[in-house]
Amino acid sequence: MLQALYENIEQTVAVILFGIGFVILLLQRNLIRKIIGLNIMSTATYLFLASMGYIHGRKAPIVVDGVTQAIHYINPVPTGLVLTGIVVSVSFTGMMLALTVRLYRRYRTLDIDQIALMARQEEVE
Amino acid sequence: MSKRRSDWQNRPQERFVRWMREGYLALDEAIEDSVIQPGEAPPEVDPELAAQHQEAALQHRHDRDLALDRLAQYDLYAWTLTKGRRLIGRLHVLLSLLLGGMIIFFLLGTVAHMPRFGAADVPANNEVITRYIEQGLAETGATNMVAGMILDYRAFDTLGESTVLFIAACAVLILLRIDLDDKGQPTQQLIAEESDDRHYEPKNDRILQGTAILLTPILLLFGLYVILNGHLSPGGGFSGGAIVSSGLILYLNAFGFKKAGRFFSYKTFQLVSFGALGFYGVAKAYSFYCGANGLESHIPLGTPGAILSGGLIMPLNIAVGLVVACTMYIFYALFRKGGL
Amino acid sequence: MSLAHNFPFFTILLCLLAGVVTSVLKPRAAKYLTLLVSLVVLVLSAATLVLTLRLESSYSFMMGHFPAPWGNEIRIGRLEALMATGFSAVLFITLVAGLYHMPMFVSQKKFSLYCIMVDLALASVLVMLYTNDLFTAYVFIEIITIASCALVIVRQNGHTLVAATRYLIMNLLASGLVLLGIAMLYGITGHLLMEPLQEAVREIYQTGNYAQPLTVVIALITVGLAIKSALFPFHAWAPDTYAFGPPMSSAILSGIISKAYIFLLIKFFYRVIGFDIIRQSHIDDFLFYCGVAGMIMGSVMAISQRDIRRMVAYSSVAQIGYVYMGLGMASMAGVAAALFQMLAHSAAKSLLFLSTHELVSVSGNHKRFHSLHGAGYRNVAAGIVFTVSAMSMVGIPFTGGFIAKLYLASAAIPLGGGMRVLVLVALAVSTLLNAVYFLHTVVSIYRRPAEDVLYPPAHHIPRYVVAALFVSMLMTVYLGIGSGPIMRVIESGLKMFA
Amino acid sequence: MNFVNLALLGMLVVCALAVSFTKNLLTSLIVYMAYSLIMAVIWMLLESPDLAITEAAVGAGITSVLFFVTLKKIHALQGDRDHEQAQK
Repeated sequence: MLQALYENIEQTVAVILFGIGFVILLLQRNLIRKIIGLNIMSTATYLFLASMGYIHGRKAPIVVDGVTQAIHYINPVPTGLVLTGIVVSVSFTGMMLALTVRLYRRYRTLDIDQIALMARQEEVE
Repeated sequence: MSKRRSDWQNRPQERFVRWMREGYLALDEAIEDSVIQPGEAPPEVDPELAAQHQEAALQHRHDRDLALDRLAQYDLYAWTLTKGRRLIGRLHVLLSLLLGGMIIFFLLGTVAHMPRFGAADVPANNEVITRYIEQGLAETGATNMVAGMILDYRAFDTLGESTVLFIAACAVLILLRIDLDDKGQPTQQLIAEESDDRHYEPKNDRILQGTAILLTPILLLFGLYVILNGHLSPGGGFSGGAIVSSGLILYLNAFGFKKAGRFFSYKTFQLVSFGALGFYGVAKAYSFYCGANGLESHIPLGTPGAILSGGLIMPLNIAVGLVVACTMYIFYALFRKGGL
Repeated sequence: MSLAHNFPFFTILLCLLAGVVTSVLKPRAAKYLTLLVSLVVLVLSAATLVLTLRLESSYSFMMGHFPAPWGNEIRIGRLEALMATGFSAVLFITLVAGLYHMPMFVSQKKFSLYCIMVDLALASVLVMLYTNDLFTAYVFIEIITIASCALVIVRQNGHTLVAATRYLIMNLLASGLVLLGIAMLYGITGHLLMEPLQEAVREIYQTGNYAQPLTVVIALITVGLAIKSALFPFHAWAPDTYAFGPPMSSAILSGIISKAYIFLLIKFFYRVIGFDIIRQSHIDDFLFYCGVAGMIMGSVMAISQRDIRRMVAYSSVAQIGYVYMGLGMASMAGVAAALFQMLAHSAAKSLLFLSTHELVSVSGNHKRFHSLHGAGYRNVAAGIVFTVSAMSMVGIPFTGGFIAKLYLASAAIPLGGGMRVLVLVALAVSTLLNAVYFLHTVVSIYRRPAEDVLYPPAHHIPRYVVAALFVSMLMTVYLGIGSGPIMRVIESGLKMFA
Repeated sequence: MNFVNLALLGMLVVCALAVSFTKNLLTSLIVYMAYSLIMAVIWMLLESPDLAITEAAVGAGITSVLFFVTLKKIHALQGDRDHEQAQK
């Protein structure tokens, strides 16, 4: 099993990063760190996805000198998918940060638990 | 009437509800009874006083209601913040670590069973890929197969992706944009934001401005190069747009909103994103419609490798680049001071 | 291929383009454009439904010049068309009945942005109904996540911000799980399109290579979509989001968007994996027990609420539990019942949110039950509509909810002993609990108000709003009376679906 | 090549852990920037130049700029004490 994990080292690291991002997301109460955790989680997924496309000894999928045999190039599909993913995750980051700014403007703290408590108190006031 | 009401209250269903609400309903009733006292507002009092009385009664009831709520909700929360805080904190840490560990463990077990990294015989390396690579140049006219794939073969995904950016920009606009008031004058909040924005910054930083003068044109040119060569070399609309927007952000930082506002206002954002996304949508709609109905689309593919080649890919890259640049710039401007 | 075959594509594109065009429009024009678009989508979807009723099997529509495994494609069958028609009808009625009170929640200058969100949410719901490609589904899931978050935060107060943050965090977590699942599935099969995926999955099932990753993939995608549709243990984000957002947004979120995720999950089960493998992996049992727990716990939590909108929000959790229970039976009848429940709940829940708002607004915006006394007299139309939709939620005969429960119960009959008893007991208990809190509310809106309490003067409700609410109410009643044809469409659609 | 790859992947994990354990928000942000840059290099090693350029421009560039401007908005850049307290 360890041998298999070592051979798939990219995916192994991606999975570990996914777990770390997940734990940061759950444990950190600071919103900014939570967002960083989310970003780590999504990049880990992209690393996992991109490692599916790599094939030893082949080149990036850009046609050079008119060579179009499939055995010369790596798989372009994961690259395209990850490209989409990166752009999606930057839009989410922007949106989460905007929410953070608004929450800070209102409650003057970044601690999500305290913010929730204050909102709760506001409700009954 | 009161007898009927008490009968109704004694029904099992009502009693169950009362039990569920831990007796607060009974308190509600008590308040209600204390508020409604028929004899209290005699009919001959002048109507204004009666209205005041009624309003006071409503307010009183509302206040009592809130007080009860505060009691009900604050109890548990107060406990979690004081005595229960450490216990809950520890429990949370323990559970999170356990969950994270379990996720890592299970996924590692999965990774060990996944196809070998870098092998040529993985399932992902199938006939789909072969056609993308071997026919891609002839069918899309793009040397960069990734660009050909995301903007021609799987263009619908990319349309969705540009829409994600657009909708995120709109959502951030909802959250952070501070509107002018009805007369078109800046509101108090906007002025406060602006002064807050200048808080740490010298107004005209010579070093920053000098660097910006030097770097902005280079960044813009490089961004344009990346966008325009998207079908020939790595890059394309997304990365090029981000580079262009970083040039714009640098300019904005060095010279302030007034100067940047001369060429980029909210109107510009609206028009550019409308134009670019509209063009993207219409162009792709035409191509999808032709493709699905078996019509010829009459879009020349050009000589592969030349700058004017790849059919719709270059215009689409430009559209995507514009959307990305606008979105990123407006993100930045909105974060800075809630407007452009 | 005739012009009518293009209609689903037109609806998707129309919504996307309308979203883009709306960004440069004035608020008034934006409002009318949104209404028009949802009406056109309704008409075109109905036409598609008529077309697919004539066809023997579903057809696929190429998005581009390249056939399926290379290009994107959408696939249209009876079930998709039925759902699209139902959802766009619900959306249209919600817009007609809800847009007039939106100025209370969103400033005039941000109103066109709100309309963009509605348009794009409809577009992505349609794509999720029709798509035949997992990655396209992922991209549009992300659009819908942003759109629904923005639908909530247009009402800018502390609660909506906190609720939206919670919503976004939970949903991004779920998106991460879904994407990881799709990545793994791509790694072990090499496809993203559903038909080749199914072949590859069958092969994996037969040869046993990569069987362990396949189980993990099923778990990841199921849990991800379950979080997004607020299944019971993952529902933490739902009540606040539904209760504090503008009522129209809550109606859209709970009535349409959460159903779109479930439809995608059904599609994933049917078209990608196949139910025999689902049964093998025991994911269906997991969904079944979560659904049953949700039915009971959602109702219990709804009873303990003191705020009418939170009560309605928790009842959503309970109703989603019904859908997942039907899905967890992993049989044709169970899934058909779940689909019917989706339609019935979608129609009734949007009504419930809208009429609740009307009732609250004639009671001085106090959401406590005793402030609502007599609200049914102050606003007669809203009272009637609320009563009927509450009856549908409880499952009183002649409403959609009753028929849905009946189908769920009859789907449980062929199951094994323990499960059958559990389904029947859970249905009975949950109906009882629903009755407790909904009938209590209905009784309290028709109780005589205290004589001396001064309520604000009832604002005038436009006639068309009342008309829209009544049309939607008739829809709920129709689902209860004329359920036969709809159920036949669902069953034949499910046969075409796989 | 293999050694470089392993070192980069190891650094990724270290950066991800460091984000969580640093005391100061600004530090964790800079660590995250480093994480993105390493990721860009890894894309390059995986023969995906498209991803490398996009990650460098979008992930390490724009995302970090957005994070920094947020930190500025919430007055966390000058590191005054009560904010540090508020974050804990």
